[in-house]
Amino acid sequence: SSGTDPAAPAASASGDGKYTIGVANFMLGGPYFSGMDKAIAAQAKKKGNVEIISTDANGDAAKLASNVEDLLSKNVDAVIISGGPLESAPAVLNSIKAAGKPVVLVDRKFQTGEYTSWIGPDNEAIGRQNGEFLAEKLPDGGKVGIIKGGPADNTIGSARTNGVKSVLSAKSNITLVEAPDFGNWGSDGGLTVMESLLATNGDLKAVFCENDAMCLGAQRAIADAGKTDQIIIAGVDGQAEALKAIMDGTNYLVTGLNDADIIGAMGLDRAVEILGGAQVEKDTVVPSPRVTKENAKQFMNPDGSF
Amino acid sequence: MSLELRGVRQSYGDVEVLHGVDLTGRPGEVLAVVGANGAGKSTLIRILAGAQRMTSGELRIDGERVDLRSPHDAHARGIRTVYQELSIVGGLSVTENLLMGAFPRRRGGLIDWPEAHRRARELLDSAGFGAIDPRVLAGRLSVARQQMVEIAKALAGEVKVLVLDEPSAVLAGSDLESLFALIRRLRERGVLVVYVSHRLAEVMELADSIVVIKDGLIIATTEPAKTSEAELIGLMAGRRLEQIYPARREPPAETRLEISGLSRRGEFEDISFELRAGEIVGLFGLVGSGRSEMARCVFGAEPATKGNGAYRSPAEAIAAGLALVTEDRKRSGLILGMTVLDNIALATMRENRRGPLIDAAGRRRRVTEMIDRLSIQPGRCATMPVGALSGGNQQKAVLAKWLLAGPRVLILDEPTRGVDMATRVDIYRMVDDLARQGLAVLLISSDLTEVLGATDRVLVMREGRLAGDLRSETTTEDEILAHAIGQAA
Amino acid sequence: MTGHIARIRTTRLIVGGRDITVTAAFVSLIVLLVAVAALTSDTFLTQTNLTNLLKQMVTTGLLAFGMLVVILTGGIDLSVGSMVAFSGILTAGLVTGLPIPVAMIIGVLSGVGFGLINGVLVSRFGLAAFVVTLASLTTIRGLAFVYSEVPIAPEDPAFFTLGSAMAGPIPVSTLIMLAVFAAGGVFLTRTPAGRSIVAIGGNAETVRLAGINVPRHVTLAYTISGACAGLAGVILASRVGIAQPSVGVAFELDAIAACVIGGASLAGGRGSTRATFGGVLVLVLINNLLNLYGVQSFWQQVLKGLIIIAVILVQRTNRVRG
Amino acid sequence: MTGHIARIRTTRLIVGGRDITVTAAFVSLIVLLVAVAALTSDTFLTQTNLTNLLKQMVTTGLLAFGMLVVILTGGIDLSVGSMVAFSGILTAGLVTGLPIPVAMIIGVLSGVGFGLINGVLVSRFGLAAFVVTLASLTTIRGLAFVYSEVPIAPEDPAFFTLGSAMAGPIPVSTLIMLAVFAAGGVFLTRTPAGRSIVAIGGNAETVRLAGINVPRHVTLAYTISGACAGLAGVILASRVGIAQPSVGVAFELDAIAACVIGGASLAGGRGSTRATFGGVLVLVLINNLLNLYGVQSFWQQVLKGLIIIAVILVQRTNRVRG
Ligand SMILES: Nc1ncnc2c1ncn2[C@@H]1O[C@H](COP(=O)(O)OP(=O)(O)OP(=O)(O)O)[C@@H](O)[C@H]1O
Ligand SMILES: Nc1ncnc2c1ncn2[C@@H]1O[C@H](COP(=O)(O)OP(=O)(O)OP(=O)(O)O)[C@@H](O)[C@H]1O
Ligand SMILES: [Mg+2]
Ligand SMILES: [Mg+2]
Repeated sequence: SSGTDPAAPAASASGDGKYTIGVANFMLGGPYFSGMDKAIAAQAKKKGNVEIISTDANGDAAKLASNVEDLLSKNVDAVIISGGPLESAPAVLNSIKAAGKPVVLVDRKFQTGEYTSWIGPDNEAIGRQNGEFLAEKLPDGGKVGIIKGGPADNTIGSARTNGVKSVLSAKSNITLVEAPDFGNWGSDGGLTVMESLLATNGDLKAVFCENDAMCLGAQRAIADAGKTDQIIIAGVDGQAEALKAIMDGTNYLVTGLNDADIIGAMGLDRAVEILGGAQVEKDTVVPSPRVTKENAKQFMNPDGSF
Repeated sequence: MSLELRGVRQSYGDVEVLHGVDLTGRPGEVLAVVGANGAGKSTLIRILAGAQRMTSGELRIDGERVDLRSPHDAHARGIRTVYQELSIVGGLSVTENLLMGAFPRRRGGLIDWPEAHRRARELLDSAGFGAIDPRVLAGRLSVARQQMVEIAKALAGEVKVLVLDEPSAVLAGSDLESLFALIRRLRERGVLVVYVSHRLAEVMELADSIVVIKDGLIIATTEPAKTSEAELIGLMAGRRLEQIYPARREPPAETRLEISGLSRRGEFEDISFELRAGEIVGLFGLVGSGRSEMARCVFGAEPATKGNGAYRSPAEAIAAGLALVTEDRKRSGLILGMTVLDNIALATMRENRRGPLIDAAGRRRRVTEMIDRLSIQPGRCATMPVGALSGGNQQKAVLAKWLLAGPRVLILDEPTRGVDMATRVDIYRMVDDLARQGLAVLLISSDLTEVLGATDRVLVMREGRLAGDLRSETTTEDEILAHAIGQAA
Repeated sequence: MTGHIARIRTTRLIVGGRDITVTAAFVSLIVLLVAVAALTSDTFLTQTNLTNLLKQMVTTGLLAFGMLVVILTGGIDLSVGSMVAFSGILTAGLVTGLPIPVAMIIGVLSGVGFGLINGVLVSRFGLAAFVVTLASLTTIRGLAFVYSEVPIAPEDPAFFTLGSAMAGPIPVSTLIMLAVFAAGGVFLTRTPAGRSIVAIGGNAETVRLAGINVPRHVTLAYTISGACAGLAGVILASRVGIAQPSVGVAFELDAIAACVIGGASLAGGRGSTRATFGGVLVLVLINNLLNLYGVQSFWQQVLKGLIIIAVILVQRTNRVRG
Repeated sequence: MTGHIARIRTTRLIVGGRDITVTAAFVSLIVLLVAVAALTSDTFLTQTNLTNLLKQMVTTGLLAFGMLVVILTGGIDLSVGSMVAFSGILTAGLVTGLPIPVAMIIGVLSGVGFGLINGVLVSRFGLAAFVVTLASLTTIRGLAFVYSEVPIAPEDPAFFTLGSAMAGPIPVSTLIMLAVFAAGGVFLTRTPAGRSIVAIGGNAETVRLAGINVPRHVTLAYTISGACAGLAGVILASRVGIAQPSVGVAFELDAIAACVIGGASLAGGRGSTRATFGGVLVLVLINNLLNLYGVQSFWQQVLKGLIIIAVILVQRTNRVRG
């Protein structure tokens, strides 16, 4: 189904051209997610006529449901959900629908349930893009390590990994080595998993991590093992430290931009458009440009929240 | 050092338990404090030890008024206390228990262990407890040995006043002799010894002066030469006790418990005996002779390695009509944090139900009856935590629990330890009544007089084996002891 | 920590069926929280928010009751969060082939099964509860992911009923939780098994010598905790409409906190259902208030910790005076 | 659980300075793990893997030692993971303005400060250690995020030195951890303060009556744990090269597991540094082995839990026989 069933375009509840928009974060305890929350707030401030009420469910799906009910009881005009690792929340979407309010999903597209509009990245495409890059850089083939994030963000991660795999497994001279343990999306996890991976596969030529934070840890492990010249690194997200490492010409060669600032801002704009009665696209994929040494500088945003 | 208490009052919450106590102790004196359970002896002692601050009144040391703020204060002034309840840390070595807080150190601040063990050795030797190895874990020692460690611990440093709260309750035989010898040596050195005990024979033998405390008041101050055990008992109980041990019963009837060849490796071996309905059988032995272990094994609390007649679990034993009053009420007799009601009803919860629920009213009635019957003090204690009762009353609560179960065979392990004379008499009478109604009783005791007076027959254990089976009517204390130490003719 | 306090503390218990741990100060504290909330926030007393509160206490409430039973024996159950996840994902996975109620019952039973295993390891093998349940926390979480790495969202809207149905103004799930507390209170104060569980925490040896089967009762306690966790998992999945294997991380901490705020002793033998329910209320109220005031998420965490400390300080002061 | 086992257990301890908790069976177990690893995996004995092992035990090791000290008093410290995060992010934040060693010392001191607060709340105010440190777990985590929501990566490569420098084949960080264990062993067995801490866990009232300041020693124990966590945080940040406020979740569980696998009693008074170190080894070896065998992550979790149970079963069987 397409965006044929947006909630009734609402004049602002108070009728003074001001909107109140609720933001339901599933979890803020990660730079990407808190960056998203801030980007939404910043964009609202820019608009001037939008007030934001932000909530955090601390990773508890039931709490997300009550937070949303909370927002609805405060009579917000629309809800933006930053679902993070949450796969779906049918009950939440149902209650918003029952209240007749529009809902915009940012970053995470829920698997089930009805929403008004979604803005986010195509994780598989980011993975493919990384895969293609690695294939270019490894014309002679070799072993490529994969470090997965793990449970909390599982399908996002596996979409990225599947993207990489779909490209690289077609190359006969490339062997993929998936680390058995998860890096848990953090630099410390990336470091330990990389260390173990190096113990079993000292001849890796490249490593792909499902996000930049893990890559940054992996980069240290590679440096400690004295294999900086041997192994190249590919990540996802565009975390500031990763961009810097890419810019500085280290063995961190590429990342796929998954910009919380852009997605957050677009999410807010989208909500306001809907409230203004505009017909909007149901799903919007935010392109995730490939970031390498050549173009990294332009994505470095000193004011960015992520 | 002389010690003087003036008008000491102590309240717990709304209840005043000491109502203005005056007491004087002089250097080189053994001052005995006697009184019924719950009279306030331990409370008085906690005040002397600085562990409890009196509600009002004063303490004078050598005429000077002092305020003991903490046990440390009292310790620093040379007042040392051995409490009624053991306070050994089982997980530490004897040495550490003895020297806690005062370790010898080497340069650099580290503990000098060889020196520490040496000092501990010295301390034990000087107390006359040379049989204890300071290097072993205190928790591995028998209760008696632990008590001796406690006493030795109090002797470290300069002692001016030694306060002993029922130190003899867990001691017997030569251990007891060592303690008496120690007390006499201390007296000669000018130490004031405050001695609390329910064993009046000891008191008469040791004390220079005796104070009798009743319901939180000193009601008499006297000397052994000027009084008698009977008079003391009368003062404490507020009534005269005609006869301590009941008259003999009818000859016993059918066999209720038959044990044969019972062994448990390392603890006791080849024990055979039988208990018959209407019979009270004493079991005497020196500390460590394995009596408690044997009783626990019969009751199914510990598995036997060989032999017949023992039960496989406490549940099975109880179902067969056995009851075991264990020797260590704190560890295995009571749940200190629960109410008297819950404790007394514990073994009979299942029997007294209405549908799936406990018959609360019936339970309360039965427990209250039992509290009255054993005159557990204070009388309205059903909803008090059992831990707030005095030691002797706690012991009665354990007894109440088992009597409520209506046993056919009752095993009592040191049931009168820490129990005052009047209550003892009550317990003997009650046990006698039960025996007359057909109960078989095994009475484990380290008190020779009791073993002889309250029973029909005495079994003696020595080093884990049965060393004698004597008729109470015909035997003597000397004969029993001779069997216990292996010098029987 | 000090003996003095410990001694006084032990005087507060479930006494002969009467629950005296819910002190006046504790009740006042809850009333105060509610009053402050009602006076300072327009939203607090709205129907929506109150319903919210009622729904929010279901998971913590169920887990806290099960935890209380385990804590009373002197044990602890760290694996409840993982059992929530497992029972939820199992139920959601089964509804495609089985009638919903059957699937849900199997979900609850999975908790019962895990609880049973925990209980047997602790009671029969004499292993430390902390490590046993820590190990099963890990293992059960792993099993949840092995069962399904990805979340499962049943299609049938009837799956949502349990979690979202209302009985008048009160959510059905809240009623279930309240019923568990009510039945649990009767169990702990009025039945031989319940009293045995409390007594075991006080002194297991005494209970054993009273002819009561200690291992069986300890196992029962862990099984009850498992059942509560299983039930919580089913309700949670139904409420959210989707079951995730990653749900429930650190849920055990809130459950334990609720018990301790309610005055339960982790050494066992002391604790009450009513006061534990009070502890659940306090936790849920704190969360709700911080949300209503719009306190920023990280500051919420800072404050939540501080408030919990303040609450147990109040609890303790009162207890020592009493 | 049963009195029988409890009684026999208390016979294994630090006696008069000699540490007898490391039983033959436990040593054999570790030797067995190593032997199996060496025989079944080509990689295990490689230089890289051994270095990995040495590095990976640093954090768990440091936290486990601090935890042991707290556990000996009969307490627990759940907040160590949060302290790791706070000290790391604080240090990384400070290096821009301060010399690196100073920043690192301040990081360690932040742990000392939090530990001190935990200790005072537990010992002076008599609050339950579990809830106090659960509350500070929440508060300190919040503070770490308040300090910096985003990771901080210091530019100066000297920041990495502490975490990555090697002294011959052995990482410097591992040497630091070993030094902490060595000094800690001496502290616990050979100094009056250390012995007091052990004794407090055995019977706090007796220790008080012996004129030893119990609250001060309990506070010291939590402070030591805080210091270890602070140090672990600084080393971890230096090793990863980037400090994250989200690091360290559930680290306390591994630390506690190491102590208990090493035979420490959560009731206090029993536990040893050597056996705790053995516990750390067991945990690190399990992780390493599962990785070397390429066991998939979810199954790793399942197996890890089961292996921990197996290990404590072995430990316990041996203890009861001994
Ligand atoms: N902590 C407490 N709280 C309330 N009441 C107490 C407490 N400690 C003692 N009591 C009460 O004070 C009274 C005196 O107790 P105390 O222990 O001094 O008696 P005692 O003379 O030593 O008795 P026993 O011979 O049985 O040891 C008893 O009624 C007891 O119940
Ligand atoms: N806590 C314990 N741990 C290990 N062994 C113990 C413990 N308590 C006692 N024993 C041992 O068990 C044996 C018998 O103990 P106990 O002294 O209780 O014997 P008993 O004949 O019952 O003496 P009594 O009843 O006079 O105390 C002794 O060898 C003693 O060392
Ligand atoms: Mg007394
Ligand atoms: Mg005995």
